[in-house]
Amino acid sequence: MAIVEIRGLTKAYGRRPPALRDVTLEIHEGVTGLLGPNGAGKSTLIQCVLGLLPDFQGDAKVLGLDARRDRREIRRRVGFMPEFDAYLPETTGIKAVRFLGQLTGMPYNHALRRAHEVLFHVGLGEAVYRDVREYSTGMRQRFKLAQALVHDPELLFLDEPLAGLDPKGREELLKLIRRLADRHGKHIIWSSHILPEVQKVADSITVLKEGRSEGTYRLEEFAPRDGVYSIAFDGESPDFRAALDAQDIRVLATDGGESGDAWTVALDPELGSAPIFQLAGEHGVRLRRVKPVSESLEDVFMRILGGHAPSAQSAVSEESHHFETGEDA
Amino acid sequence: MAVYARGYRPYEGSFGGRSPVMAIFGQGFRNAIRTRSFKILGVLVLIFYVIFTIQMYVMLNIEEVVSEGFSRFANRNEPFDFATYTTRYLKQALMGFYGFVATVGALISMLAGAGIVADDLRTRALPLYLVRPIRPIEYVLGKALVLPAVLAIVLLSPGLTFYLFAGLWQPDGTTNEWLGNNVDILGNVIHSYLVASFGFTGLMLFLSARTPRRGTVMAIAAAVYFGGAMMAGLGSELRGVAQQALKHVSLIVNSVSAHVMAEAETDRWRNEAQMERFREEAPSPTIGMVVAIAVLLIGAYAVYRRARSTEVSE
Amino acid sequence: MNPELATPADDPKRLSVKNPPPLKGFAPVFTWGSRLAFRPRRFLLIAAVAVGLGALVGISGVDERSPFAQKDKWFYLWELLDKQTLQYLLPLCALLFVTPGFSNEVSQRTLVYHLVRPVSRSTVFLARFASGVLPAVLVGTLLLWSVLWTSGLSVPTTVWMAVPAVAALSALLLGSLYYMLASIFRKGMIAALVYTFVIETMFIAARGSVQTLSMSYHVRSLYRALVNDEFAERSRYVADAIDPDGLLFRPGVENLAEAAVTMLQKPTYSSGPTAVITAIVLSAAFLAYGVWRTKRRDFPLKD
Amino acid sequence: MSETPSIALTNVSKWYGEVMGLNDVSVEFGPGVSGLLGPNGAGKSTMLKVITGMLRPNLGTALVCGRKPFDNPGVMRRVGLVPEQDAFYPHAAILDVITYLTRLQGYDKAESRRRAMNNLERVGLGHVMDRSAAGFSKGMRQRAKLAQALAHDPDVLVLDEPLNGLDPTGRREYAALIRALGDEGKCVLVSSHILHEVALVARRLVVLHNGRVLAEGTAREIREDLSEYPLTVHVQTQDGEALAPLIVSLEGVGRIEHAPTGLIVRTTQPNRLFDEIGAMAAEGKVTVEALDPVDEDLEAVFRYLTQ
Repeated sequence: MAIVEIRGLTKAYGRRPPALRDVTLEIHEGVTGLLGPNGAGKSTLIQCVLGLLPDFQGDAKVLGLDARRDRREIRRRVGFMPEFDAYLPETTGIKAVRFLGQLTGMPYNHALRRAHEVLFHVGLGEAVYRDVREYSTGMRQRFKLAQALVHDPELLFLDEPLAGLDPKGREELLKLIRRLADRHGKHIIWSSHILPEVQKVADSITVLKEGRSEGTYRLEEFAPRDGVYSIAFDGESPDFRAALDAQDIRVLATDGGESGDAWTVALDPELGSAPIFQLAGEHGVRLRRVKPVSESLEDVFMRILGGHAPSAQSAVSEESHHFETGEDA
Repeated sequence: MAVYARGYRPYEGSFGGRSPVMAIFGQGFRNAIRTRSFKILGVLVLIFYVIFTIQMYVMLNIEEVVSEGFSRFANRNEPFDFATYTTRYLKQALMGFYGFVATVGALISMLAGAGIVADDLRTRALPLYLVRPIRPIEYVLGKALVLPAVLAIVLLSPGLTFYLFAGLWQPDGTTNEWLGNNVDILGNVIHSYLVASFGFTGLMLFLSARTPRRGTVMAIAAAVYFGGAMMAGLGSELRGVAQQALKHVSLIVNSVSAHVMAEAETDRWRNEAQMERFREEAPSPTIGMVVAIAVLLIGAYAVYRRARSTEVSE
Repeated sequence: MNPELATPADDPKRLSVKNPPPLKGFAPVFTWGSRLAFRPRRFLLIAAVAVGLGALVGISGVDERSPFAQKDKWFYLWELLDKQTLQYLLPLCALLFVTPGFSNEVSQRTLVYHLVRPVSRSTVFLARFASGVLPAVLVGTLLLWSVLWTSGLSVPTTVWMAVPAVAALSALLLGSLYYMLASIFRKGMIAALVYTFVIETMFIAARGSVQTLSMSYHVRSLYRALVNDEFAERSRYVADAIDPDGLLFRPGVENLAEAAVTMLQKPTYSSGPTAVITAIVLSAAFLAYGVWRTKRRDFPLKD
Repeated sequence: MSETPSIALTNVSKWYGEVMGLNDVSVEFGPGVSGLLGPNGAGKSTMLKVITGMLRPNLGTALVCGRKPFDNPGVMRRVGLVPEQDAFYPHAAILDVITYLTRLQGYDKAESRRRAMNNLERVGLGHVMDRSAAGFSKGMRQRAKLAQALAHDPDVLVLDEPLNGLDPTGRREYAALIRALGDEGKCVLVSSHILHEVALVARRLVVLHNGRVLAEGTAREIREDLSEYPLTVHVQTQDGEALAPLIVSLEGVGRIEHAPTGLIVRTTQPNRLFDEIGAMAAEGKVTVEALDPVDEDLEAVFRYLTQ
């Protein structure tokens, strides 16, 4: 069953060009990355999925509910974690989450019990009795997640959920959210610009561009790029590079920086990585890493924006690798 | 022996809790009465209240004082009894009390109410509300109830108890009769409270919904309250249309106008001409109420426009 | 992004890290500040409100119950300008235009862009002050003129001409004080409001030389010095009331004003030049303190 | 005064009231892009504010191109800053704002305007330069901040969380621009708490934690210095059984695990291991499909450093 089903949705604000034009898309179970450049219409889509949009053209169903008529029921069953820093004035974490639970219709005692539970679950511990204003960025992020979970929604909308967190916190929260999807059957829409993280967490992605849908793709469809390796090495590079060129091994990208000792190379898939080791041995280059590269979400995303849908056997596109430098471009 | 499910658990309780209006109201009310300014000003009102109660007890129960009061409050050549004495005394006391306490009420609404919507804007809590199943109007109602409830403590309850005390301190068996004959005093107390709470609430809602900064809200509210009082004072000294318009611009003065009018009618003005002139200069309670309701509607609409926003991302 | 649009490299002379001469960069900051201060919507709104307030003050001159106004509108206007207008309304112009100059840069956090430019902090501080003074003077003048215009009296040219000077002195003196307050307190506007309506009022209410502590004393001194002759000559009723035999008052003599003032237990005002010099010295001191604070202060400019 | 752009901090400590911002930090930055990495509250912003003269260090000295930056505006001719604050004048067109800010660098009006337009065009805001930044998206404001930092062509660039709020396309373009600036020989300092971002722009890293510098160098250099954590190398090969006995006696090699895809080797002397495997693979003794030091990347380095 599609969690979100949108048919021909068009929404314009005033006389400005429409924020969404004739968007048709389906979002399925599991974790879905919602991607798109700034101004692609993501925020309008968020409003629609949250049952906030009163008038638009087309049809939209969220959790099987009509996004125009059942707006309040949708909001009861969807949780939202905004991108911006948000908290409640002059309240402790526990009171704020309890209050927001009450706004969802939960009776006081249930809301309080539930607030304790979700705040503990997101790892706020003793801090729940402290004023939210005293929270660090990471704690506020957890608080925002807790408030989105308090009413046990079926669908969670997370807008840049890891913004402002340090690497350890990102890792923790990412796992926690992934677990919500895996073990507790929550459907999650994850809107973010940080594609490596989306790639880690999402099952599929939905791409918007300039108010239009560019389709929904399952991440499993992205195949490894045969014969493409990422290599790292110590030693002189010009000779080595010449040798690679001579063997028809193309250097697709070099890691920026002065010595350029981390490259992405492509060679005949039949041969495996053996020629690289051979040439390295001949030129006194010490290989530190030789690793097949799979296509990153970033590459795929760039290609979708460029207008080509990803294919299972995708061609290597030079211009879309993210370690490009001026000389290679 | 059992190992139960750890980590996240689904919620199995109901969603049939109280209306969100009550939750929003409760939250706002608690935040408002917890502010230091409310506590300090509340104690001030309490002190004032105790003083007035003691004075009233003395004026109505100590015989020498009562007889002296008779000569002060009675007009010549009119039949005068204890019930009329009480009425006149109470009307004057109410005017004195509210003349001061209405200003304190304005201060309370200004200090404790500045953040009522502004805080939600500043902390961006508003989007957190809006993505929940509440209607914009429920948010407006919840917020609009807060200040009237706070003001009921300082503006309504003292007047009601004064009225009751005056009735209770009547000679045996005449309490109900006095209370029945003086329902207009009760009406004045309620009128005064309604004008104050409508006007103050409307102003604070309006300002608070316009800017996320409490400081700005307080500064503008202070300017409106005290500037309005100055203008109304100035207006009452002018003549013609300017006078009629300007004398109603103060929310504080309007709120006590019912008491002022009641007191003036007791014994201050000995002849009809003077009374006529007074009516011209003092704000009219009816128009005061109209102004207060208009301000409340404007304020509520400003909040409604905020609550109708669907912006939940940047 | 178009990397090929890179700006061509500068000639190396520009990479000198010598400190710029004092007040280098004053002009652009001043121009920018003026542009912000003269933002049409805000400026016109404030000007309209100022004219309206002035008109209210002017119209209130017809108040029938004031014993003097009934008989002597000249005297009433003379006093009215002093009491309400110079004391409370004129400072509001300085408050609205001068105070926010620098503190808005801090609260909007746009100061950060100035701190990483080769412009000294004192230049930015002073230029933003200067850019606020002109609009304050303009609006102040409009306000006072509106009082004169609506008073219904044929006010002599000397008084009309005195108004800009008084408004300028007020904007300079009170503006610099507010500006300094804003560099000390986080809520500069509130501090300035409290100062104007509480502390000044206390000074004014006091008797004797305590009054000279109030800033508006100097402004009012200038006002008195410039217009006393004109008003004294016309305030016939008061003159007659005080001195029916005409012993004290001879037309055009200064002590007419003094006598009227003594009657109302006013302090003696300082002379025009003294008032102006004192005001300039005071504002220089306020600004110097502000500069000193700004130069050694940390500006973390947190969100 | 030095000709090459440089930043040097010597024993710098900075606290706000009693809250520690920086704790005895000594570090130098020369030409090229350097990344400043650390969790929230590690002192990154404080450090950048000390460098740009917004804060005066309580102890120690900060030098930018040989001059103290605090209240020493001359040195700012060579400095450009993308601040963390999301601040712009709400009532003025972005072109006018940047023209004004460039004028403060000492250019005349026409030249400032030309430079402002040029740089707005350069960061991709050419089509909106007559609009106020108040209506900009976060990514656009980020670009506008870069335009004002570049307009006077400074050779010391301080970028505080520059990639925040940008979409993937913008991120990529912005990162390429930063790298290009570093390659031109400018001293570029980029702070971030997102590892991918730093990896995208900078090779040299300075890791900050609790106000202290924990490490500096490239990710690999730092990794090599962390000798208490042996490097885990995943050797993907069909010849695991043959390879294991050949490398087990190598100096530094600790445990070897057999995995379905090959061997997982832990070693404190990875270079010896790489040389050995490289030689064997080159000679064709074993077929190595892939060689992957799994905890040499930035994430692992950061994890070990802050443990």
